[in-house]
Amino acid sequence: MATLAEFKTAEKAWWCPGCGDFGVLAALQKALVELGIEPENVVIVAGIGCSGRIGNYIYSYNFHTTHGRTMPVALGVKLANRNLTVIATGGDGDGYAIGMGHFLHAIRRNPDITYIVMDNHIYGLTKGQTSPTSDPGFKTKTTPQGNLERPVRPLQLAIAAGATFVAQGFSSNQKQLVRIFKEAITHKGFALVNTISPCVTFNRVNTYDFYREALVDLDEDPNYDPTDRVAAMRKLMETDELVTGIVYREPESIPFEEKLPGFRPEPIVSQDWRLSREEFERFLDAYR
Amino acid sequence: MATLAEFKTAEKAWWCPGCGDFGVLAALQKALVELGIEPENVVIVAGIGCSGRIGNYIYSYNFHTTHGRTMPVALGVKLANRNLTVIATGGDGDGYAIGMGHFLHAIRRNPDITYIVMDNHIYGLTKGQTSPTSDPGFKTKTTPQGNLERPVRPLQLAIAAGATFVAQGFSSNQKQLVRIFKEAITHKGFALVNTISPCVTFNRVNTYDFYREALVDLDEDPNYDPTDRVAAMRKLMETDELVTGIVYREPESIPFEEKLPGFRPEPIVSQDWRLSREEFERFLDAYR
Amino acid sequence: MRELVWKIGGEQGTGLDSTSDVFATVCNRLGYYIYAYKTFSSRIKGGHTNFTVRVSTRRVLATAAGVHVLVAMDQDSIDRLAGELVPGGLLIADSHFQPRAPEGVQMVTVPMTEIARDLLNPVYRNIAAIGASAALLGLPLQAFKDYLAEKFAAKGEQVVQGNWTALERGYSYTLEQAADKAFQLDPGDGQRRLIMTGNDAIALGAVAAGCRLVVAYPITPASEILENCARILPRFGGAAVQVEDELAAVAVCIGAGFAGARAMTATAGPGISLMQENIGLASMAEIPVVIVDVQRGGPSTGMPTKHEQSDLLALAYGGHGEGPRIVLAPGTAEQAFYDTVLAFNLADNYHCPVIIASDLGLGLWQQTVDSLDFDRVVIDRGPVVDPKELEAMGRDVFQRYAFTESGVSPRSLPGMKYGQYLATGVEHATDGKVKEDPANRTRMMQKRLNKIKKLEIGGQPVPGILYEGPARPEILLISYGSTFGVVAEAAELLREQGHRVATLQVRVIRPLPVEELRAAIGAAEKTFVVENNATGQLAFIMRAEGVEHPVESILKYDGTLFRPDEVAAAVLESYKGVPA
Amino acid sequence: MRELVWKIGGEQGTGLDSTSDVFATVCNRLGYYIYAYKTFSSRIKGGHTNFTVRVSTRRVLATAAGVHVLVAMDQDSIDRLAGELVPGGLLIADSHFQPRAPEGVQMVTVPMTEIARDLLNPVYRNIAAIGASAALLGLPLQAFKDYLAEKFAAKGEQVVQGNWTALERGYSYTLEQAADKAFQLDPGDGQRRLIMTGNDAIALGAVAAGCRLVVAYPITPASEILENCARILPRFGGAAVQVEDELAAVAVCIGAGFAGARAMTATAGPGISLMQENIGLASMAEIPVVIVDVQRGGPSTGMPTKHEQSDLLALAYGGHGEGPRIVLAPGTAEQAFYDTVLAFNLADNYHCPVIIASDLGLGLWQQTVDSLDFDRVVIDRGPVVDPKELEAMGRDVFQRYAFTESGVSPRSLPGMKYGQYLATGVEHATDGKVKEDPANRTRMMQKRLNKIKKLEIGGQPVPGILYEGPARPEILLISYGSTFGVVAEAAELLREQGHRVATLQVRVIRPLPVEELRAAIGAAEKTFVVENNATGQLAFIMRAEGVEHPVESILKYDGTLFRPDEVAAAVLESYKGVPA
Ligand SMILES: Cc1ncc(C[n+]2csc(CCOP(=O)(O)OP(=O)(O)O)c2C)c(N)n1
Ligand SMILES: Cc1ncc(C[n+]2csc(CCOP(=O)(O)OP(=O)(O)O)c2C)c(N)n1
Ligand code: SF4
Ligand code: SF4
Ligand SMILES: [Mg+2]
Ligand SMILES: [Mg+2]
Repeated sequence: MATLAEFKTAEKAWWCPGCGDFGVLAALQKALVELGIEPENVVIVAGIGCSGRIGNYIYSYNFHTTHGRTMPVALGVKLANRNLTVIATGGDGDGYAIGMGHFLHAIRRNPDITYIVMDNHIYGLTKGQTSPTSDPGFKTKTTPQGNLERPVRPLQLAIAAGATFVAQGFSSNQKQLVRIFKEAITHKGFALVNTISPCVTFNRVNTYDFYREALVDLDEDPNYDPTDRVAAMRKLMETDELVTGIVYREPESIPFEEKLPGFRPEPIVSQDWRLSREEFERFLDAYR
Repeated sequence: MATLAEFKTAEKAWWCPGCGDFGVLAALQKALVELGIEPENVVIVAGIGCSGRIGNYIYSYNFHTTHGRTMPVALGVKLANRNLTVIATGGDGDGYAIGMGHFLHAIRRNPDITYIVMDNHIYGLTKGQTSPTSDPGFKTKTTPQGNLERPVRPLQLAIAAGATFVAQGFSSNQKQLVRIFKEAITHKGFALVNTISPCVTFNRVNTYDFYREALVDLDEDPNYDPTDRVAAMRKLMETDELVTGIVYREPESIPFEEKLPGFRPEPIVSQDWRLSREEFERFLDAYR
Repeated sequence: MRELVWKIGGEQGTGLDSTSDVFATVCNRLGYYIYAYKTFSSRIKGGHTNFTVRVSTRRVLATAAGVHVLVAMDQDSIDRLAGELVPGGLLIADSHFQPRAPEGVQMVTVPMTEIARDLLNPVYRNIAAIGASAALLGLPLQAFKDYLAEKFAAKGEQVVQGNWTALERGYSYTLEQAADKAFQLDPGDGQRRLIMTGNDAIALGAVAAGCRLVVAYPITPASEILENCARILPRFGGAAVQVEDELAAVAVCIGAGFAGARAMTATAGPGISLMQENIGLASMAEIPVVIVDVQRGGPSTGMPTKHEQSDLLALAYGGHGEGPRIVLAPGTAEQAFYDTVLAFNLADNYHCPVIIASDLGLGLWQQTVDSLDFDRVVIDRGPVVDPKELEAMGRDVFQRYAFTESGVSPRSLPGMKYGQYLATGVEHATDGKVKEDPANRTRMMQKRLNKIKKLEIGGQPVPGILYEGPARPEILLISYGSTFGVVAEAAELLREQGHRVATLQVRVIRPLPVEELRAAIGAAEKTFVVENNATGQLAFIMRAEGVEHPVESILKYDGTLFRPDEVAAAVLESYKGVPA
Repeated sequence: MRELVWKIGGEQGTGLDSTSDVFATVCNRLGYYIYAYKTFSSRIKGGHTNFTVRVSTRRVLATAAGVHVLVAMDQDSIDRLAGELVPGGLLIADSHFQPRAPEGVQMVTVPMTEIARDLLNPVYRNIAAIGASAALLGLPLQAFKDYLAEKFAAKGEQVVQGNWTALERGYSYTLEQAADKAFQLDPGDGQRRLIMTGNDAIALGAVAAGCRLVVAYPITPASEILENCARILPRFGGAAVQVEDELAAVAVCIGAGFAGARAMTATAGPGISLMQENIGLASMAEIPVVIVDVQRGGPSTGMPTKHEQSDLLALAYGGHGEGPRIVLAPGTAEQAFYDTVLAFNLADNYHCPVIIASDLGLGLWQQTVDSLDFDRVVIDRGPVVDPKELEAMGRDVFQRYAFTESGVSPRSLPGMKYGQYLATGVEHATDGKVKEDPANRTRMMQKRLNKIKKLEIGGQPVPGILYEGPARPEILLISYGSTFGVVAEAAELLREQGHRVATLQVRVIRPLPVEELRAAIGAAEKTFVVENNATGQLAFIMRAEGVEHPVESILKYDGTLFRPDEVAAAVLESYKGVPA
């Protein structure tokens, strides 16, 4: 079984000191170790953004895609090799602005992929523009007089789209985050973990302190039932999503790849692709 | 004031006999007439699909865009000329598959645009493939063994995204549809009207008869309060969206273009664009 | 007669497509060579459509100059199409609509609607039309009966009998009226060849090549590739997945390619435009992916149901920045099949996107294929590191993007221990890590761009052109895609007029076979490039890539394919006033 | 001395960008010509960055061959950059990090960190560095004081005083140590010129041209255009809107263009790839739209912070199908301003997309601009029908896509009675209705493609090239974009060596000024095309478009701009072994 050291790369993480993404990286590595997954069986599919660098620091197979396309790339990896643990990661811009369509369609499809969004309510890599999760009134380089749009509420959208696993973590609550990641990875189907990951350089509003005050831990609420979809939605609407923990989970979730007709349990990559002469001829018969 | 005849074009609608889109066309023309809007002040922005032809049959300004891009095109029209009545139309594939991202971002932005989706749970124009609203198990050319994905529930998504007006109509219930269209058009902000519009050629499951049975009319329910967001969401979750009527409406909605700082009430197109010599020099001073 | 052209016209959505398919398939089974094409619009029901089937004793791959037998299901079809009849051609019309034939046209009316009404099913009208056609073309009725029996076997005896009755009544009624007028087609050779479209051939080629994931978004005229695969792939443990758009479609395939599977997407122009960014990702991260473009009228939505070859520049050079792409251009269904197998082998050997530039004519029209050879289908998975060697190396040793002589670096696949690396669309070092240093950048750019300068598979060069005819021709006709068959026939027509003609089909658009083109054009007195677009894109690329010899473009961009006689006429036109 | 080069290196995120900006702006105010550029990476904090400012008494628009004064804020900067110092060049280093200079390099250490510490604000370290630099370059301190006072006026007296103290202490400390070593720059002419980047100039040009909607998605190196406009446009009743992606960005602009406003989007390569489909829509539906591409290293994400000119093919021909696009290529901030005004006028007059091909060097580097002329800014809204005439016509008479001699058809705008029409990306008739008939298709394609064959505004042809130098040169250097300034200096260098050199800047990439290029190249003994890409895209396009004369490509694609001496050396290299 791999150790934490084995999941690290020689490269030093290049984020700004204090960036929330450090915590996401640490928790993810820890979760993978605790789950006993081997590094060579992990594929991190990352978007473009500060957050998208996360794959550079994990000793796994890593695919740094184009901005916004993590979801379809991750689906392709999973369909090609069902044995892999596929984790998609990226920023709030990557996932909820340019990637919004793919995000919701991935949910509808429900492949066995974990999606970790490192949500800092800002565009970090491009140096401080409004993100789809930015607060109303938030001032950035592109909204010097304040953001005018209603923020994306990813957890509500996910539930409305039929998600089978929806959670929210906070980069500085490592213990909970590791637990959530482990549950998300073991969930059979698509698992969204929106992870609050403050940007200390460009977002002076949604800070660690702000979240420490604001977030309510659902996991600690004995009356909260994360398998009740309607209740989950109500909770999210009432709290404006300022919660952490596992918000919703569908126990009977069947992943997309298990539903595909005729799709073999053996990964495509290790199958013998050649047709027999008989198969080939049977094929051609349809065109005779 | 324009008559119904004035809203018609010489072109004969080319849809299959019995297509639901005829009803949408008729109701929309009627609503425009009843609202006393002049044909030259209406812009129909249509997507690609059978539904996308609707603009061809309305004597208004019409823009037939590329597949999936009605939302941003309509926003551009509205921002250029705030005096226009801008109505975006298209199919379920156009709006909820390729156009999903734009759809939700349009809602967040809330410009004063009406969006009529002609939802037939199928791809009509490309001759019968699965659409994002297709039922699970529905057999089409691309899912010969049945659709595996959870259908898009546009009304829930819209509410989760912060929509200020959400309604559902049924092409064969003209009276209600005209009323909904009128309310949607007069709503100050983005108004979604998902309109059930059966495809008689490629969808033999979601037929007129099916809907006549299944749909519940919310407008007739005196206990239903369309200004209660949480209740609206619960209702949609419970009924699986098999409802018609105005599902949600936010009375205080302020359209995007009214929130833009400094944005003039006078349409851009009719403004004098020249800078004065003084303005120009003041401009340059920042670079001296 | 060695060839007859049959055409049927009527309303869209009335089953004429399957009528034409029955007619073409039976003729194919009789041992004729078939080329079957249609005119249609985006409208689903209503509006005119027509189907043409060339039935010949030799291979034909181009639209016909005239029609021998025209079947009209409405007056509109007569008005539109009767002018295409050759002298002596026959018009068959459903008597139900009281057809009026233009002056000088011989018409046979057949009570098709009545026949169908008697049999209580309106689709039999079309079957009666086939019976009538068989009579006038001198084709054996039994072959049609056999095929219909086979086709409707699952629907039960009664349906088969109904079809037979309609067929026979159409046949005998017509013979009674016009036995004297009937054509007599030379008998077919009875060989059971294949009949398929380019879209069929590409789906088959993909499955044969080991592709187990076909991921696409519906679009005319490419949808059939996804639809075919949705039927076929589950039988082989694979999957065809319709996704939310083309941005997703190509990205899923790239993800699968990274993980080691063979994946393909198929689209038309609008989808290609949307895929440009991710095609660049595959170029940059050196990931195999196969993309099919069935070209149609552009730009924008353009003419979705009309033929064009106007995406070449977009396919070969359309993305931002500069990365390797291979572009193949099959001209026949047979070539499309083998090119698809080749595309996967090239992708896996060159680690880059491989695009198959098909077109509507090739994609949708049915044609006879002599045979497809199982033994020619070889799967060459290209350079992949040996997992054992990797393990022996230990951690952090393997260099995914090692500089090699060929520019191709063996890859590891997820799951292989110590093969871990970063695949990224950002510039990177040999280990995959982001690196923007100038010297590394220059070398990496050269590595990627140079690796596709010459293509070979299994030590064999991939032919860039197909040349036919004399070595020093008077006239050289250059084609690609479905103009291939047109140009072959145009060459015949010109030869019949005493010209020394050669033809050259460009099989690879990128890397363009510059030397071969130079040599061939250099040896010809006059060269014509025949293309279905407005700007002469192949000629443009030829000049740009360094084929400096002057060529003349013959262009057509009205949504229809060239007819061979049009090409021949354009060639002769260019000689006018010029001393021979 | 007539020119000095100043450079500062340190860690990203430590405020060096604004330090360099202060230095460059003050020098500009002193009446020097400035060219200021930087090296940076995507990383936000940490990692090396450096800024170079050329300060000259004549116009300079290219990176410098050597550095006179290097300010090092860390040892890393010394190690990386000291090699760039010219003989006699000076290194200024913060004494805090105990700098070690390489052998032979003269170093002056200044206690910058201590000065800042005394003043209780770490940013004063950079101000102290400026003071030290002023001392060694022989620049008047007062000018810096004035500028800092102006810049920090809003922040209060105390901040201004703090800045002044840091500045003075850096200055006097340095003078004491190294008065003898200081350079003496010839005095500036005191003229107050402008200093701006290409991105600044484009934002200004757009507002001046009447653009009231700028809609974009952030991307390096184009974001500043949106950000600038977000500050400026609200003052003029317009809006800058950040949307969800580039697909949306260009679509919003097209919607606005249809409705009669002037709208612009700005992006880099990845965004251009995503916009291809909708650029085709604007071509097809004949809608004005202006698109800026600030090119960076490609393909895919490529090198987001590095310069390149590799999108030309994508810009000019990258979409599926064939439609009109105009592509302008400014080479200086001044040209960028006027080209942006021109772009809007062309879009409104030719009813098609107009693309401004900028590049990272032009977009981000600051340069001195002599002045921008208010009177040269003319808004020409192009052919729009008169609403009164429309009303007089009545319903269904107006033909939006009427065939005209120029190919451009006057348009109506929503709101005009009886101007109603259908704008569509599908092929259409003159009234806009969908029509796929072959004859109409051919004519419509010709209408759209031919209208941009020659460009003119207000009866004046739009110059396609800018030629400087003798009419029959020995050497002709062709450039575009920000290689313009490089080539101008390279030509000087070559002239100094006795060569007869001319330069030609290609100002319009599409429609390419083929005749002008032919004439110029035909008259030159030898022609070089200087480009920052790997495949020689301009030369490729020139050959393709019919400029048949041989040219040599000088290419660089390592993410940095050419230095003039590199270009000169490459030219001379090509003469080696060739008898003159
Ligand atoms: C197609 C495209 N558009 C724009 C960009 C520029 N870009 C890079 S990252 C980014 C957004 C970063 O924000 P986010 O996704 O929230 O990630 P963060 O940096 O905050 O972690 C953008 C717009 C790009 N790389 N590609
Ligand atoms: C980029 C792009 N991809 C695909 C298509 C092909 N296409 C045209 S309409 C359509 C979907 C039609 O379905 P829908 O939007 O539900 O409209 P309907 O025909 O059912 O009214 C598709 C996939 C296209 N025109 N452009
Ligand atoms: S800019 Fe923000 S998100 Fe990016 S590395 Fe720095 S702190 Fe993290
Ligand atoms: S195919 Fe369906 S959606 Fe299209 S016109 Fe016919 S009935 Fe309507
Ligand atoms: Mg972010
Ligand atoms: Mg539909």
